[in-house]
Amino acid sequence: MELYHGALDVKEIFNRWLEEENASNYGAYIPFVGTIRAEDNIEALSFDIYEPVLQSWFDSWVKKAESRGAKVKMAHAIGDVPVHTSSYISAVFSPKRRVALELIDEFVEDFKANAPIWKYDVIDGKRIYAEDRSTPMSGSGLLS
Amino acid sequence: MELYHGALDVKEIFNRWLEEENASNYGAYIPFVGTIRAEDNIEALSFDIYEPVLQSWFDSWVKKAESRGAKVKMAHAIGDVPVHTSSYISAVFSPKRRVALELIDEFVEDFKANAPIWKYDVIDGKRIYAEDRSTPMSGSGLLS
Amino acid sequence: MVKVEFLGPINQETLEIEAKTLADVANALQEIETVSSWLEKCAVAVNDEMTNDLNKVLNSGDRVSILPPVCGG
Amino acid sequence: MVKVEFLGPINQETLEIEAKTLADVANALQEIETVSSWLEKCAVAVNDEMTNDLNKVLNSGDRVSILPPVCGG
Repeated sequence: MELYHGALDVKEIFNRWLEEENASNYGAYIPFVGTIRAEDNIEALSFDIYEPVLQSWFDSWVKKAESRGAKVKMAHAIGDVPVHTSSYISAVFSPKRRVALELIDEFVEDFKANAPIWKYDVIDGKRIYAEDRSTPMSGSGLLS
Repeated sequence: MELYHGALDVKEIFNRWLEEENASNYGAYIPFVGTIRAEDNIEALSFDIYEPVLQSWFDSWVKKAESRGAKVKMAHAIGDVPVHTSSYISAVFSPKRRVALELIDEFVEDFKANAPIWKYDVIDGKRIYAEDRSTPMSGSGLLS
Repeated sequence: MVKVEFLGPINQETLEIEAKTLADVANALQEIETVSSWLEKCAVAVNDEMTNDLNKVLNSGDRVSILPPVCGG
Repeated sequence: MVKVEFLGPINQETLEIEAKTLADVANALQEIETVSSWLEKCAVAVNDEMTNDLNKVLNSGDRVSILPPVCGG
Protein backbone atom coordinates (compact mmCIF):
# COMPACT_ATOMS: atom_id res chain seq x y z
CA MET A 1 0.00 0.00 0.00
CA GLU A 2 1.38 3.38 -1.02
CA LEU A 3 0.17 6.82 0.12
CA TYR A 4 1.33 10.02 -1.57
CA HIS A 5 0.83 13.70 -0.83
CA GLY A 6 -0.93 15.13 -3.89
CA ALA A 7 -1.60 13.57 -7.30
CA LEU A 8 -0.23 10.12 -8.15
CA ASP A 9 2.47 9.57 -10.76
CA VAL A 10 0.35 7.03 -12.62
CA LYS A 11 2.99 5.95 -15.14
CA GLU A 12 5.68 5.43 -12.52
CA ILE A 13 3.32 3.33 -10.38
CA PHE A 14 1.89 1.27 -13.26
CA ASN A 15 5.35 0.58 -14.68
CA ARG A 16 6.92 -0.29 -11.34
CA TRP A 17 4.10 -2.68 -10.39
CA LEU A 18 4.46 -4.34 -13.81
CA GLU A 19 8.20 -4.84 -13.17
CA GLU A 20 7.70 -6.03 -9.58
CA GLU A 21 5.56 -8.94 -10.81
CA ASN A 22 7.46 -9.50 -14.03
CA ALA A 23 8.80 -12.89 -12.95
CA SER A 24 5.78 -13.94 -10.83
CA ASN A 25 4.09 -15.81 -13.69
CA TYR A 26 0.75 -14.03 -13.39
CA GLY A 27 -1.30 -14.15 -16.60
CA ALA A 28 -3.53 -11.15 -15.92
CA TYR A 29 -2.73 -7.66 -14.58
CA ILE A 30 -5.71 -5.34 -14.15
CA PRO A 31 -5.09 -1.85 -12.77
CA PHE A 32 -7.92 0.55 -11.97
CA VAL A 33 -6.90 4.20 -12.34
CA GLY A 34 -9.19 6.81 -10.77
CA THR A 35 -8.89 10.34 -12.15
CA ILE A 36 -10.52 13.53 -10.87
CA ARG A 37 -13.23 14.67 -13.27
CA ALA A 38 -13.81 18.35 -13.96
CA GLU A 39 -17.41 18.88 -12.81
CA ASP A 40 -19.47 21.18 -10.57
CA ASN A 41 -16.77 23.89 -10.76
CA ILE A 42 -14.34 22.01 -8.57
CA GLU A 43 -10.63 22.85 -8.77
CA ALA A 44 -9.55 19.68 -7.04
CA LEU A 45 -10.69 16.96 -4.70
CA SER A 46 -8.99 16.63 -1.34
CA PHE A 47 -8.60 13.52 0.81
CA ASP A 48 -8.12 12.68 4.49
CA ILE A 49 -6.96 9.16 5.24
CA TYR A 50 -6.86 7.24 8.50
CA GLU A 51 -3.85 5.11 7.77
CA PRO A 52 -3.92 2.45 10.56
CA VAL A 53 -7.43 1.26 9.65
CA LEU A 54 -6.73 1.58 5.92
CA GLN A 55 -3.67 -0.62 6.39
CA SER A 56 -5.76 -3.29 8.20
CA TRP A 57 -8.41 -3.12 5.50
CA PHE A 58 -5.75 -3.53 2.82
CA ASP A 59 -3.97 -6.36 4.68
CA SER A 60 -7.23 -8.32 4.86
CA TRP A 61 -7.56 -7.95 1.08
CA VAL A 62 -3.99 -9.17 0.56
CA LYS A 63 -4.95 -12.37 2.41
CA LYS A 64 -8.27 -12.69 0.57
CA ALA A 65 -6.46 -12.35 -2.79
CA GLU A 66 -3.73 -14.80 -1.75
CA SER A 67 -6.36 -17.43 -0.95
CA ARG A 68 -7.44 -17.17 -4.60
CA GLY A 69 -3.87 -17.27 -5.94
CA ALA A 70 -3.86 -13.56 -6.67
CA LYS A 71 -2.18 -10.36 -5.48
CA VAL A 72 -3.57 -6.85 -4.89
CA LYS A 73 -1.80 -3.50 -4.77
CA MET A 74 -3.02 0.01 -4.16
CA ALA A 75 -1.90 3.62 -4.08
CA HIS A 76 -3.88 6.65 -2.90
CA ALA A 77 -3.38 10.39 -2.61
CA ILE A 78 -3.57 12.45 0.60
CA GLY A 79 -4.57 16.14 0.40
CA ASP A 80 -5.42 18.05 -2.75
CA VAL A 81 -5.56 16.38 -6.17
CA PRO A 82 -6.29 18.74 -9.10
CA VAL A 83 -8.85 17.86 -11.79
CA HIS A 84 -7.54 15.60 -14.60
CA THR A 85 -4.92 14.08 -12.31
CA SER A 86 -5.22 10.78 -10.44
CA SER A 87 -5.95 10.09 -6.78
CA TYR A 88 -6.28 6.31 -6.76
CA ILE A 89 -4.78 3.23 -8.40
CA SER A 90 -5.51 -0.30 -7.38
CA ALA A 91 -4.48 -3.45 -9.19
CA VAL A 92 -4.99 -7.19 -9.25
CA PHE A 93 -2.49 -9.77 -10.52
CA SER A 94 -3.73 -13.32 -11.04
CA PRO A 95 -2.77 -16.45 -12.97
CA LYS A 96 -6.32 -16.59 -14.31
CA ARG A 97 -8.43 -14.06 -16.17
CA ARG A 98 -11.76 -14.81 -14.39
CA VAL A 99 -10.30 -14.43 -10.90
CA ALA A 100 -8.64 -11.15 -11.90
CA LEU A 101 -11.83 -9.67 -13.40
CA GLU A 102 -13.96 -10.67 -10.41
CA LEU A 103 -11.40 -9.55 -7.85
CA ILE A 104 -10.79 -6.07 -9.29
CA ASP A 105 -14.54 -5.44 -9.16
CA GLU A 106 -14.94 -6.66 -5.56
CA PHE A 107 -11.75 -4.91 -4.42
CA VAL A 108 -12.69 -1.52 -5.90
CA GLU A 109 -16.30 -1.70 -4.66
CA ASP A 110 -15.27 -2.68 -1.13
CA PHE A 111 -12.67 0.10 -1.23
CA LYS A 112 -15.40 2.64 -2.04
CA ALA A 113 -17.58 1.33 0.80
CA ASN A 114 -15.09 0.60 3.57
CA ALA A 115 -11.69 2.28 3.11
CA PRO A 116 -11.38 5.04 5.76
CA ILE A 117 -10.89 7.92 3.35
CA TRP A 118 -12.83 11.20 3.37
CA LYS A 119 -13.36 13.25 0.24
CA TYR A 120 -13.78 17.01 -0.06
CA ASP A 121 -14.58 19.22 -3.05
CA VAL A 122 -12.18 22.13 -3.38
CA ILE A 123 -14.07 25.20 -4.67
CA ASP A 124 -12.63 28.72 -4.44
CA GLY A 125 -9.88 27.29 -2.25
CA LYS A 126 -12.44 25.98 0.28
CA ARG A 127 -12.67 22.33 1.31
CA ILE A 128 -16.29 21.03 1.38
CA TYR A 129 -17.01 17.51 2.67
CA ALA A 130 -18.54 15.39 -0.15
CA GLU A 131 -21.29 14.18 2.16
CA ASP A 132 -23.80 13.24 -0.55
CA ARG A 133 -21.30 10.90 -2.27
CA SER A 134 -20.08 9.31 0.97
CA THR A 135 -21.13 5.92 2.37
CA PRO A 136 -21.41 4.92 6.02
CA MET A 137 -18.90 2.13 6.72
CA SER A 138 -20.29 -1.27 7.67
CA GLY A 139 -21.20 -1.28 11.35
CA SER A 140 -22.17 2.39 11.36
CA GLY A 141 -24.66 3.59 13.97
CA LEU A 142 -23.20 1.52 16.81
CA LEU A 143 -23.01 4.49 19.17
CA SER A 144 -26.31 6.18 18.20
CA MET B 1 -6.95 -1.17 -32.48
CA GLU B 2 -3.24 -1.89 -32.67
CA LEU B 3 -1.55 -5.07 -33.92
CA TYR B 4 2.16 -5.73 -33.36
CA HIS B 5 4.55 -8.41 -34.54
CA GLY B 6 5.88 -10.09 -31.39
CA ALA B 7 5.51 -9.07 -27.73
CA LEU B 8 3.78 -5.81 -26.80
CA ASP B 9 5.63 -2.87 -25.25
CA VAL B 10 3.18 -2.71 -22.33
CA LYS B 11 4.56 0.46 -20.73
CA GLU B 12 4.58 2.40 -24.00
CA ILE B 13 0.99 1.39 -24.74
CA PHE B 14 -0.34 2.01 -21.22
CA ASN B 15 1.36 5.40 -21.00
CA ARG B 16 0.30 6.53 -24.46
CA TRP B 17 -3.35 5.53 -23.90
CA LEU B 18 -3.28 7.43 -20.59
CA GLU B 19 -2.00 10.53 -22.40
CA GLU B 20 -4.45 10.18 -25.30
CA GLU B 21 -7.40 10.44 -22.88
CA ASN B 22 -5.74 12.86 -20.49
CA ALA B 23 -8.13 15.71 -21.32
CA SER B 24 -11.22 13.56 -22.01
CA ASN B 25 -12.55 13.85 -18.46
CA TYR B 26 -12.94 10.12 -17.87
CA GLY B 27 -12.94 9.16 -14.19
CA ALA B 28 -11.95 5.51 -14.60
CA TYR B 29 -9.26 3.85 -16.75
CA ILE B 30 -9.08 0.05 -16.52
CA PRO B 31 -6.51 -1.75 -18.65
CA PHE B 32 -6.32 -5.54 -18.82
CA VAL B 33 -2.80 -6.82 -19.52
CA GLY B 34 -2.45 -10.45 -20.64
CA THR B 35 0.97 -12.02 -20.13
CA ILE B 36 2.22 -15.43 -21.33
CA ARG B 37 2.60 -17.78 -18.36
CA ALA B 38 5.46 -20.29 -18.21
CA GLU B 39 3.65 -23.64 -18.11
CA ASP B 40 3.64 -27.02 -19.86
CA ASN B 41 7.20 -26.45 -21.14
CA ILE B 42 6.18 -23.83 -23.66
CA GLU B 43 8.79 -21.37 -24.91
CA ALA B 44 6.21 -18.99 -26.32
CA LEU B 45 2.66 -18.71 -27.56
CA SER B 46 2.10 -17.79 -31.18
CA PHE B 47 -0.93 -16.05 -32.71
CA ASP B 48 -2.64 -15.87 -36.12
CA ILE B 49 -5.10 -13.01 -36.57
CA TYR B 50 -7.71 -12.42 -39.24
CA GLU B 51 -7.61 -8.65 -39.22
CA PRO B 52 -10.71 -7.66 -41.28
CA VAL B 53 -13.11 -9.56 -39.00
CA LEU B 54 -11.20 -8.52 -35.87
CA GLN B 55 -11.55 -4.89 -36.97
CA SER B 56 -15.35 -5.29 -37.41
CA TRP B 57 -15.60 -7.00 -34.02
CA PHE B 58 -13.64 -4.15 -32.42
CA ASP B 59 -15.63 -1.44 -34.24
CA SER B 60 -18.88 -2.89 -32.89
CA TRP B 61 -17.41 -2.67 -29.36
CA VAL B 62 -16.39 0.95 -29.93
CA LYS B 63 -20.05 1.72 -30.71
CA LYS B 64 -21.32 -0.36 -27.78
CA ALA B 65 -18.96 1.48 -25.40
CA GLU B 66 -19.89 4.88 -26.88
CA SER B 67 -23.57 4.21 -26.20
CA ARG B 68 -22.62 3.88 -22.51
CA GLY B 69 -20.44 7.01 -22.52
CA ALA B 70 -17.24 4.97 -22.55
CA LYS B 71 -14.29 4.20 -24.81
CA VAL B 72 -12.45 0.92 -25.51
CA LYS B 73 -8.94 0.34 -26.84
CA MET B 74 -7.01 -2.80 -27.62
CA ALA B 75 -3.62 -4.06 -28.74
CA HIS B 76 -2.65 -7.62 -29.69
CA ALA B 77 0.45 -9.47 -30.83
CA ILE B 78 0.85 -11.41 -34.09
CA GLY B 79 3.31 -14.32 -34.25
CA ASP B 80 5.52 -15.55 -31.41
CA VAL B 81 5.32 -14.04 -27.90
CA PRO B 82 7.85 -15.46 -25.38
CA VAL B 83 6.80 -16.48 -21.84
CA HIS B 84 6.66 -13.59 -19.33
CA THR B 85 5.99 -11.06 -22.07
CA SER B 86 2.57 -9.71 -23.06
CA SER B 87 0.38 -10.55 -26.04
CA TYR B 88 -2.77 -8.59 -25.25
CA ILE B 89 -3.88 -5.31 -23.71
CA SER B 90 -7.39 -3.99 -23.74
CA ALA B 91 -8.72 -1.00 -21.85
CA VAL B 92 -11.91 0.81 -20.94
CA PHE B 93 -12.23 4.52 -20.18
CA SER B 94 -15.47 5.74 -18.61
CA PRO B 95 -16.78 8.67 -16.60
CA LYS B 96 -18.22 6.20 -14.09
CA ARG B 97 -16.63 3.39 -12.11
CA ARG B 98 -19.52 0.88 -12.43
CA VAL B 99 -19.71 1.18 -16.23
CA ALA B 100 -15.93 0.73 -16.49
CA LEU B 101 -15.85 -2.37 -14.26
CA GLU B 102 -18.76 -4.01 -16.08
CA LEU B 103 -17.49 -3.12 -19.54
CA ILE B 104 -13.92 -4.42 -19.07
CA ASP B 105 -15.38 -7.77 -17.98
CA GLU B 106 -17.79 -8.03 -20.92
CA PHE B 107 -15.20 -6.75 -23.41
CA VAL B 108 -12.48 -9.21 -22.35
CA GLU B 109 -14.88 -12.17 -22.19
CA ASP B 110 -16.37 -11.44 -25.61
CA PHE B 111 -12.84 -11.00 -26.94
CA LYS B 112 -11.92 -14.50 -25.72
CA ALA B 113 -15.06 -15.97 -27.30
CA ASN B 114 -15.36 -14.10 -30.58
CA ALA B 115 -12.16 -12.31 -31.66
CA PRO B 116 -10.77 -14.16 -34.73
CA ILE B 117 -7.39 -15.04 -33.23
CA TRP B 118 -5.80 -18.48 -33.16
CA LYS B 119 -3.34 -19.53 -30.49
CA TYR B 120 -0.47 -22.03 -30.75
CA ASP B 121 1.90 -23.39 -28.13
CA VAL B 122 5.54 -23.15 -29.21
CA ILE B 123 7.45 -26.20 -27.92
CA ASP B 124 10.88 -27.18 -29.27
CA GLY B 125 10.38 -24.59 -31.98
CA LYS B 126 7.17 -26.29 -33.19
CA ARG B 127 3.81 -24.53 -33.38
CA ILE B 128 0.93 -26.63 -31.94
CA TYR B 129 -2.69 -25.36 -32.21
CA ALA B 130 -4.12 -24.82 -28.69
CA GLU B 131 -7.29 -26.70 -29.63
CA ASP B 132 -8.35 -27.63 -26.09
CA ARG B 133 -8.31 -23.97 -24.94
CA SER B 134 -10.10 -22.67 -28.05
CA THR B 135 -13.79 -21.75 -28.33
CA PRO B 136 -16.00 -22.06 -31.43
CA MET B 137 -17.17 -18.57 -32.44
CA SER B 138 -20.89 -17.82 -32.18
CA GLY B 139 -22.67 -19.22 -35.24
CA SER B 140 -20.27 -22.14 -35.58
CA GLY B 141 -21.49 -25.29 -37.32
CA LEU B 142 -23.40 -23.44 -40.07
CA LEU B 143 -21.78 -25.48 -42.87
CA SER B 144 -21.79 -28.90 -41.12
CA MET C 1 -16.89 -18.84 -58.85
CA VAL C 2 -16.46 -17.95 -55.15
CA LYS C 3 -13.24 -18.18 -53.15
CA VAL C 4 -13.24 -20.23 -49.94
CA GLU C 5 -10.37 -19.52 -47.55
CA PHE C 6 -9.48 -21.47 -44.41
CA LEU C 7 -8.15 -19.49 -41.49
CA GLY C 8 -5.81 -20.26 -38.59
CA PRO C 9 -4.86 -23.89 -38.05
CA ILE C 10 -6.93 -25.47 -40.88
CA ASN C 11 -4.39 -26.94 -43.25
CA GLN C 12 -6.11 -26.28 -46.58
CA GLU C 13 -5.26 -23.93 -49.44
CA THR C 14 -7.87 -21.49 -50.72
CA LEU C 15 -10.42 -23.15 -53.03
CA GLU C 16 -12.42 -21.76 -55.94
CA ILE C 17 -15.84 -23.36 -56.25
CA GLU C 18 -19.16 -22.82 -58.01
CA ALA C 19 -21.82 -21.84 -55.45
CA LYS C 20 -25.04 -19.82 -55.55
CA THR C 21 -25.62 -19.91 -51.79
CA LEU C 22 -23.72 -20.87 -48.65
CA ALA C 23 -25.63 -24.17 -48.71
CA ASP C 24 -23.78 -25.02 -51.94
CA VAL C 25 -20.48 -24.21 -50.18
CA ALA C 26 -21.48 -26.50 -47.29
CA ASN C 27 -22.21 -29.37 -49.69
CA ALA C 28 -18.87 -28.93 -51.44
CA LEU C 29 -16.80 -28.71 -48.24
CA GLN C 30 -18.48 -31.76 -46.69
CA GLU C 31 -16.89 -33.81 -49.49
CA ILE C 32 -13.33 -32.69 -48.67
CA GLU C 33 -11.72 -34.93 -46.10
CA THR C 34 -9.20 -32.44 -44.62
CA VAL C 35 -11.98 -29.90 -44.14
CA SER C 36 -15.20 -31.75 -43.27
CA SER C 37 -14.26 -32.59 -39.68
CA TRP C 38 -13.67 -28.88 -38.94
CA LEU C 39 -17.08 -27.67 -40.16
CA GLU C 40 -19.02 -28.46 -37.00
CA LYS C 41 -16.93 -26.04 -34.94
CA CYS C 42 -16.29 -23.37 -37.58
CA ALA C 43 -17.99 -20.02 -38.07
CA VAL C 44 -18.39 -18.37 -41.48
CA ALA C 45 -17.82 -14.91 -42.94
CA VAL C 46 -18.74 -13.69 -46.42
CA ASN C 47 -16.62 -10.79 -47.64
CA ASP C 48 -15.38 -10.39 -44.06
CA GLU C 49 -18.86 -10.16 -42.55
CA MET C 50 -19.91 -12.90 -40.12
CA THR C 51 -23.10 -14.70 -41.14
CA ASN C 52 -25.57 -17.24 -39.75
CA ASP C 53 -27.63 -17.59 -42.93
CA LEU C 54 -27.16 -20.77 -44.94
CA ASN C 55 -29.42 -19.36 -47.70
CA LYS C 56 -27.19 -16.33 -48.18
CA VAL C 57 -26.87 -15.67 -51.92
CA LEU C 58 -23.32 -15.54 -53.24
CA ASN C 59 -22.08 -13.61 -56.26
CA SER C 60 -19.12 -14.39 -58.44
CA GLY C 61 -15.94 -13.15 -56.76
CA ASP C 62 -17.33 -13.33 -53.22
CA ARG C 63 -14.93 -14.52 -50.52
CA VAL C 64 -16.11 -17.08 -47.96
CA SER C 65 -13.92 -17.43 -44.84
CA ILE C 66 -13.99 -20.47 -42.57
CA LEU C 67 -13.07 -19.57 -38.96
CA PRO C 68 -12.09 -22.38 -36.57
CA PRO C 69 -12.28 -22.12 -32.71
CA VAL C 70 -10.50 -19.04 -31.40
CA CYS C 71 -8.36 -18.20 -28.38
CA GLY C 72 -7.01 -14.66 -28.31
CA GLY C 73 -5.32 -12.99 -25.40
CA MET D 1 -9.68 7.40 30.90
CA VAL D 2 -10.07 6.54 27.19
CA LYS D 3 -9.33 8.83 24.26
CA VAL D 4 -12.06 9.45 21.71
CA GLU D 5 -10.89 10.84 18.37
CA PHE D 6 -13.08 12.13 15.56
CA LEU D 7 -11.87 11.47 12.03
CA GLY D 8 -12.33 13.22 8.68
CA PRO D 9 -14.90 16.02 8.54
CA ILE D 10 -16.19 15.84 12.13
CA ASN D 11 -15.25 19.13 13.71
CA GLN D 12 -14.41 18.01 17.23
CA GLU D 13 -11.12 17.82 19.12
CA THR D 14 -10.06 14.56 20.75
CA LEU D 15 -11.85 13.95 24.06
CA GLU D 16 -10.74 12.11 27.20
CA ILE D 17 -13.60 10.40 28.99
CA GLU D 18 -14.25 7.79 31.69
CA ALA D 19 -15.72 4.66 30.09
CA LYS D 20 -15.71 0.95 30.93
CA THR D 21 -17.41 -0.14 27.72
CA LEU D 22 -18.32 1.33 24.34
CA ALA D 23 -21.84 1.78 25.68
CA ASP D 24 -20.44 4.34 28.14
CA VAL D 25 -18.77 6.13 25.20
CA ALA D 26 -22.09 6.14 23.33
CA ASN D 27 -23.89 7.71 26.34
CA ALA D 28 -21.23 10.40 26.68
CA LEU D 29 -21.15 11.30 22.97
CA GLN D 30 -24.95 11.49 22.69
CA GLU D 31 -24.76 14.46 25.07
CA ILE D 32 -22.37 16.46 22.87
CA GLU D 33 -24.23 18.58 20.34
CA THR D 34 -21.51 18.84 17.67
CA VAL D 35 -21.09 15.06 17.72
CA SER D 36 -24.46 13.46 18.38
CA SER D 37 -25.92 14.02 14.92
CA TRP D 38 -22.96 12.18 13.36
CA LEU D 39 -23.30 9.01 15.45
CA GLU D 40 -26.03 7.36 13.38
CA LYS D 41 -23.78 7.20 10.30
CA CYS D 42 -20.43 6.62 12.01
CA ALA D 43 -18.48 3.39 12.45
CA VAL D 44 -16.18 2.74 15.41
CA ALA D 45 -12.64 1.43 15.89
CA VAL D 46 -10.93 0.63 19.20
CA ASN D 47 -7.15 0.81 19.05
CA ASP D 48 -7.46 0.90 15.25
CA GLU D 49 -9.56 -2.24 15.04
CA MET D 50 -13.10 -1.93 13.69
CA THR D 51 -15.78 -3.19 16.08
CA ASN D 52 -19.52 -3.91 16.15
CA ASP D 53 -19.71 -4.74 19.85
CA LEU D 54 -21.28 -2.13 22.13
CA ASN D 55 -20.34 -4.23 25.18
CA LYS D 56 -16.67 -4.16 24.28
CA VAL D 57 -14.66 -3.60 27.47
CA LEU D 58 -12.31 -0.62 27.42
CA ASN D 59 -9.09 -0.22 29.39
CA SER D 60 -7.46 2.98 30.50
CA GLY D 61 -5.47 4.43 27.62
CA ASP D 62 -7.56 2.79 24.88
CA ARG D 63 -8.22 4.87 21.78
CA VAL D 64 -11.73 4.97 20.32
CA SER D 65 -12.01 6.33 16.74
CA ILE D 66 -15.23 7.65 15.24
CA LEU D 67 -15.31 7.16 11.44
CA PRO D 68 -17.89 9.15 9.43
CA PRO D 69 -19.13 8.13 5.92
CA VAL D 70 -16.25 7.48 3.51
CA CYS D 71 -15.58 8.11 -0.17
CA GLY D 72 -12.14 7.09 -1.35
CA GLY D 73 -10.99 6.91 -4.95
